[in-house]
Amino acid sequence: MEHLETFTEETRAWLEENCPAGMRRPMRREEDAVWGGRNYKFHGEDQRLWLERMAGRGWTVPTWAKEYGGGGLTPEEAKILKRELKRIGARPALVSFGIWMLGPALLKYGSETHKKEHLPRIARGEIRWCQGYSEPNAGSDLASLQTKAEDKGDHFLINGQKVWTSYADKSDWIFCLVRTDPKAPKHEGISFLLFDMASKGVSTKPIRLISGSSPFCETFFDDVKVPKENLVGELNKGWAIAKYLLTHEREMIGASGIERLPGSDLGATAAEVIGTKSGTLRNHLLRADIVRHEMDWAAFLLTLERARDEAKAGAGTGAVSSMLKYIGTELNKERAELLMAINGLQGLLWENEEDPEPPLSRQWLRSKGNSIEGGTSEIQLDIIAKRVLRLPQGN
Amino acid sequence: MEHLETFTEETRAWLEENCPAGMRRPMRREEDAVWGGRNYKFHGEDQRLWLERMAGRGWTVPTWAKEYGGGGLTPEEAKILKRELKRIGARPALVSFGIWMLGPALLKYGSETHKKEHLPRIARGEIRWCQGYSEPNAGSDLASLQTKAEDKGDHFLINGQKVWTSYADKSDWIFCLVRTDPKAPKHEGISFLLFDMASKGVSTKPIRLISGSSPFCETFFDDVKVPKENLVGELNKGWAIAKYLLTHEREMIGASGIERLPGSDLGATAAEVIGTKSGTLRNHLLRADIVRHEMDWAAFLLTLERARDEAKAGAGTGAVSSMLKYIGTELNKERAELLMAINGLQGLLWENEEDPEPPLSRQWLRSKGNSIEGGTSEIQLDIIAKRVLRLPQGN
Amino acid sequence: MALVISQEHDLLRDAAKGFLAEHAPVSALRTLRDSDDPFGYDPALWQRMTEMGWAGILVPEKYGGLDFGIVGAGLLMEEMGRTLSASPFFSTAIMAATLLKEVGREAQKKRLLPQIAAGKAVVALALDEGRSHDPGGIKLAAKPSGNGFVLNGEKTFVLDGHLADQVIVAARTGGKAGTKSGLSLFLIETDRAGLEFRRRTMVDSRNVADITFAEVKVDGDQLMGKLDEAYEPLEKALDVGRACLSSEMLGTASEAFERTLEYLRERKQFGVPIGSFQVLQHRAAHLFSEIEMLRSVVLKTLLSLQASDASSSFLASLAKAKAAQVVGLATSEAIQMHGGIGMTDEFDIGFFIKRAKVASETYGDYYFHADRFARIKGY
Amino acid sequence: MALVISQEHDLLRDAAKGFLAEHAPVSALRTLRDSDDPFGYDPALWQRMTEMGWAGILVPEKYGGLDFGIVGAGLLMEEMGRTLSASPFFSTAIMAATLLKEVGREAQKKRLLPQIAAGKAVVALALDEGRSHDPGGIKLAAKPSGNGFVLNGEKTFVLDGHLADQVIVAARTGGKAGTKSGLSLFLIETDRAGLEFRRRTMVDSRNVADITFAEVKVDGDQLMGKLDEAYEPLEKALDVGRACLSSEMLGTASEAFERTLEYLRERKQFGVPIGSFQVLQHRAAHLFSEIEMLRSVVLKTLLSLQASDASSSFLASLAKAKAAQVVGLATSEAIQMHGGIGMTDEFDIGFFIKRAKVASETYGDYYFHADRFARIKGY
Repeated sequence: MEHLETFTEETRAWLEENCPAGMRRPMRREEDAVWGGRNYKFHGEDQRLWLERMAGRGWTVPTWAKEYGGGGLTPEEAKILKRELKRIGARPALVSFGIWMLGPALLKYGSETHKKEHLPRIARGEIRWCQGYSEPNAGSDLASLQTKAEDKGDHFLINGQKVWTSYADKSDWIFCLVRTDPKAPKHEGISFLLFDMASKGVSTKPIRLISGSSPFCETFFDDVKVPKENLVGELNKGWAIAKYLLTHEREMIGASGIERLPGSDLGATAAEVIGTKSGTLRNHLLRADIVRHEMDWAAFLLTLERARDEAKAGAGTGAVSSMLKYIGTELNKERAELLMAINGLQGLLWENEEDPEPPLSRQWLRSKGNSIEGGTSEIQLDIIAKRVLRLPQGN
Repeated sequence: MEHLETFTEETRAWLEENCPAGMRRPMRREEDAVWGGRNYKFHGEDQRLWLERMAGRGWTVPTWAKEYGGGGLTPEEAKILKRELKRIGARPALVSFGIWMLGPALLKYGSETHKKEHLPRIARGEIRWCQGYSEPNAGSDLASLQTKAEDKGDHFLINGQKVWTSYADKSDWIFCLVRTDPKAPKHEGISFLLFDMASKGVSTKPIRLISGSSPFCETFFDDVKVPKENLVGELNKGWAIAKYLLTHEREMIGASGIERLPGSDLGATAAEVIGTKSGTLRNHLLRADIVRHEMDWAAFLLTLERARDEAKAGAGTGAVSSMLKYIGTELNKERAELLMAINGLQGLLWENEEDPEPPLSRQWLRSKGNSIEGGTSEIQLDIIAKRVLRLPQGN
Repeated sequence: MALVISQEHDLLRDAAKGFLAEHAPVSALRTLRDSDDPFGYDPALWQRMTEMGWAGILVPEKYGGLDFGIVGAGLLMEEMGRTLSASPFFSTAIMAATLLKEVGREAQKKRLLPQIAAGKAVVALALDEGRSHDPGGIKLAAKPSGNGFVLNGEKTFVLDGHLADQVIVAARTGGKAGTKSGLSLFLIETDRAGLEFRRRTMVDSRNVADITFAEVKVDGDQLMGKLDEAYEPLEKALDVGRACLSSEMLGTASEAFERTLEYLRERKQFGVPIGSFQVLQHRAAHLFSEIEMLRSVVLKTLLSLQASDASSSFLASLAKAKAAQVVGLATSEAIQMHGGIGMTDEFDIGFFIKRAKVASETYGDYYFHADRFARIKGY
Repeated sequence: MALVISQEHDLLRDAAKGFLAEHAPVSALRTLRDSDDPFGYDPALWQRMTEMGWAGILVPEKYGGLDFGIVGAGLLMEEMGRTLSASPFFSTAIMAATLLKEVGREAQKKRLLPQIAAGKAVVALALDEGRSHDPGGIKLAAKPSGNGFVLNGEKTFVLDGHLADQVIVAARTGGKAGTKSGLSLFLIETDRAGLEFRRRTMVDSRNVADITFAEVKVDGDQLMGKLDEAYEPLEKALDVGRACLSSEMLGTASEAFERTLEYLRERKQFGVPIGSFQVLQHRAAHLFSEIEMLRSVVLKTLLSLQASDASSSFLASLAKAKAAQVVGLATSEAIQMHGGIGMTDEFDIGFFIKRAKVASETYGDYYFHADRFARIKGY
């Protein structure tokens, strides 16, 4: 325990010294997030400094081994670091699909060469990654993907199209599911490839969402050559990696919903906007919906906490992630609806020059996608019914 | 129009003269309903007199032809009669599955002999009917019924079992679905038979419900002989009659839900029990659920009204009955839940000597069956999806 | 009063359907939005609507209108809800025409109603002052001055405010904010000194403006109706507006639902049409039932307002609250059932959820009307 | 404080599961009900439970108990919620033991706690006076008289009231009805003059009594805790009770759900198991999620109460409100998914919905606790 106390003190001191003041304010705009990558432009010196310092200690990925650019921290140490960061309200030094998604997959399935090549550059924010999973007409039936990779001796030749590729237009590399055996059953002919988005034949087209933003792209592959050594895991066994990542993604979406919308406490937000009388909100009927939601939200947060604690204690199953994804996203949508109700016509502005944050209307519209992306709510419920509840398959 | 005014005046005068005072009070107990039949014991002279007088004019079934024991009224006259009965708060002179269900089916599908034999006795409340549809293990899959009727020359020989037969233990005759061709596809080997419950080989066993009452029975047929002339419609074509009756039953259940539970206006009931302050209910959160329900309830009543008016105007479809059954019964269950919330622990009494009405707890428990009997809510939604919305069949 | 649509109204609806499909489909709204149009509606289209008689649908014949009644106006709104057609129909032909008819001075009527019927004037109602609808909470002050009044204060989210020729302004001439008595209505030209308009861009691409009143002088004969007694006629006119908005929302819900059904029948996944999945079937069947309930409520409300029934105000709140629920469900389910494509701007369904939300909020949201419903019922 | 069940508690749960399956399954409740038992529980069973140490689970060791803590008590309640086992465990071993520990005089503790731990005394809490839970609204008056008090008034729906040896009575010694100050607790033998008990039959076949107090004289040393200051310790004890009831409801919901899943897997219709219908699968999956959320909340609440955290009261209300929602959904879905057979008394599932409803209502229903949750949170 003494070691952990020392670690706490040292961490606190280091953060005090090294976290720039500008990095201790809540993130409000899209540009407050530092994504890194070859062409990334920092919004201010504080962002650059903070990333440089954190990456220097390996603290962008605190639990990864030092040889892969990580901090080599134990889970206990990482927890302390997280707590200390939260204590001073520090922004993340780097947000990255490389950290959240590809990293864990490479650590589990990648060769030593892959790890050495890619992980340190992810940790330092040098390469920005995107994910090539969904395809047009596949929708929830992800495994029906058609993008093909033909074996051409020393390389694969990729042709096809992905859709819903997050920030493909801003990314340097892609981790991508491709069909390497078109004759095999649909889950058994898929492989997991990594390649450079600057390769000849790759093009992207942003998709404008109903919220007005364009975080996703259509991505086209036209005779793209990918060296064979960029295959992760075994040929035709990519579906296992995909499933691992999907589970991971579900947990992330379920959990990250928490911080997605403003007003961490809807009741307090409503009390501020609408006002109270004798200790209760002036709008009694809206209060009824808010308290119902807030209780569910509290129950959800406790369930996240329990899932984490159980996982630590060695329980934890992949199917729980379906439940968290389902509840978290449905609640997030409900939360957005209630925020809209609290804010009335003010929330329906499409542009609002007086407020640096994006208008609520756009956040509300964006929230509608929560229960679609990363596996729809319907798919999550199917998974729970089949894998957890063991209900019989339909015909 | 002059004729209708005369009719109104005459009807009003006749009712004033002939409806006993005891029959002008709301029904509160089960025994307030007059079911008639061979072994029926009236609860008081008023009941007997009222039935005798109404049946004498054919007004237990006002729109049926006079030769079948009806009043021979036009729809406009029947509407006036209904209104005038309501005006003085008159109880129905007779409640009867013969009137609600078998009668309409016989008028549509019965031979002249059947009509002459059965309809007048239904109208006068001399024969009480029950319905033999459901069977154990059939559930929502009604057409999978197994009770068989073998052709024995001049009669059918019936063997099998029915379940959920309403008041079979108190009924004189049964209208019953039986399988007359076990080799045909399941909807095509069913026939519609009428027979006397006093026949040799018929026995009944009441089913106790969770609410403590026993309105249904299991009914057993052991080598019951039924004369061939008791077949209604064509042999093996009984499913058409069954479907006609089911549609009719759905409409009835949807509509009758309205008067099933006390507290015609939940808001007023709650205001009386819980109290108000500055014009709103003291329990603000419960008020939110009540108003949501009451608005749905009002919308449902208007939809019933519209369905009736559209039917009169010549629109109206069988599938609307599924919608009314679905909404009506789901709302009735919700209503029961809210009544329980209004009444707190008081509503949870199993016996309550202080109140002549059955305890609320039993009505609440009974309401849970609303969305099961007469075709479950799930079946109604299936019907709407397929017949109205024309969505494709699943595999 | 049978709950059925008359033949006359069916004809009106058919004509509207044909016209809107041809001249004002959803793509017209998209074009309007993407062209950053200064009006937020297409004046040429509005002229064509006027030629169909729509601008004068509530204007009495003697002032050049059709006097077709509220049921007809509601049916037009329902059809416009299906195509999301933007025009000053609601602000001018419904709200302003109703208020002028109810409390306009004869001179005001004579001057303005024929202009409205001819599509030559846009008249906006400047009512609310905050983020939520609250007719009793009006603070904008009109103080007597000479033979007229001086107005000071602010109005927010005024429909078609930035392009109106005239505004009907609800102002406080007496009583305290939060009370019903002491409200008065004034009819004011928008070029009067002291008025400042600020256009706000809303999520549904329609027009609203915030308006500042700084020492705005009006004459005594610009008052509409009786001094201090505007609350009641205002509520009556608002109920007409709420019923018509509910009808619009019914149209939006129906159209979104029908488009979704079409998608469910055609879109295949896992080798079958997704409409064969029982879960989506049941949700669609439930939504169908909800829309049918809303349809009954809207029709009843329009008929009741047309007959000036006493129960109209309770019905208007029922309609508006129920419409908010149903159109919210219909448009959310539309996006969810369309999946990813429903989230793209390229696809039209997003326009429906945007307009649905603004219409739900306008002149009282679900909570406002549920509360009003319960209060009228005594709890 | 990790949100996991410790090994020690797992062992307790396993022991309880085995014991209850053998000695107190649902069929035992049916037998009790059908035999019109005067107690409403089986004294022999209660003795066996006592031998397992359950009666003394919250009683300190020095008074002959196990002092196993609130988490353990909650787990026992959860298991009893699965088998619907009726006993004075909740009234006596939880509520009375907690109050005695918190505010009992040393003499009262010395006398009564060992009796409770030995299963020799049933002690009831006489609290509410109307149809709904309202600790602040107590009116039953205790007026000073000589060296003691005289009590007049009524109590309703007192759990195990008709068979209790002692009652803890919440009475008003000051303040007005509706206020929190001025409440006091008294410990009274049930054979004292002026007390009249009336057993009421509840839907869950458990025991409650209405009690009339007519000039009931008590000595000064029958007061528990400080005069006029009972509200706070009472709320604390109620929170323990609410958490334990929530745990019971979690057990009831889980068991009803598991029985329903079993039925979905086995029951065939249209030639397939009904559990293969996607609609029932999704509803089951949703219910599973709800039950898991409740499980997290209940565990957190029990751990927090055991640790005497400041947030316990907000958590107890969260648990009780959420439990009411979830067990209501679980038991209603159980009946609906079982179809007709679920409506028959012969089948056990009806017992679950009956007990669930009474437990949901006891010591505050959904609305009471949702309101309390929001008030604690400041809105």
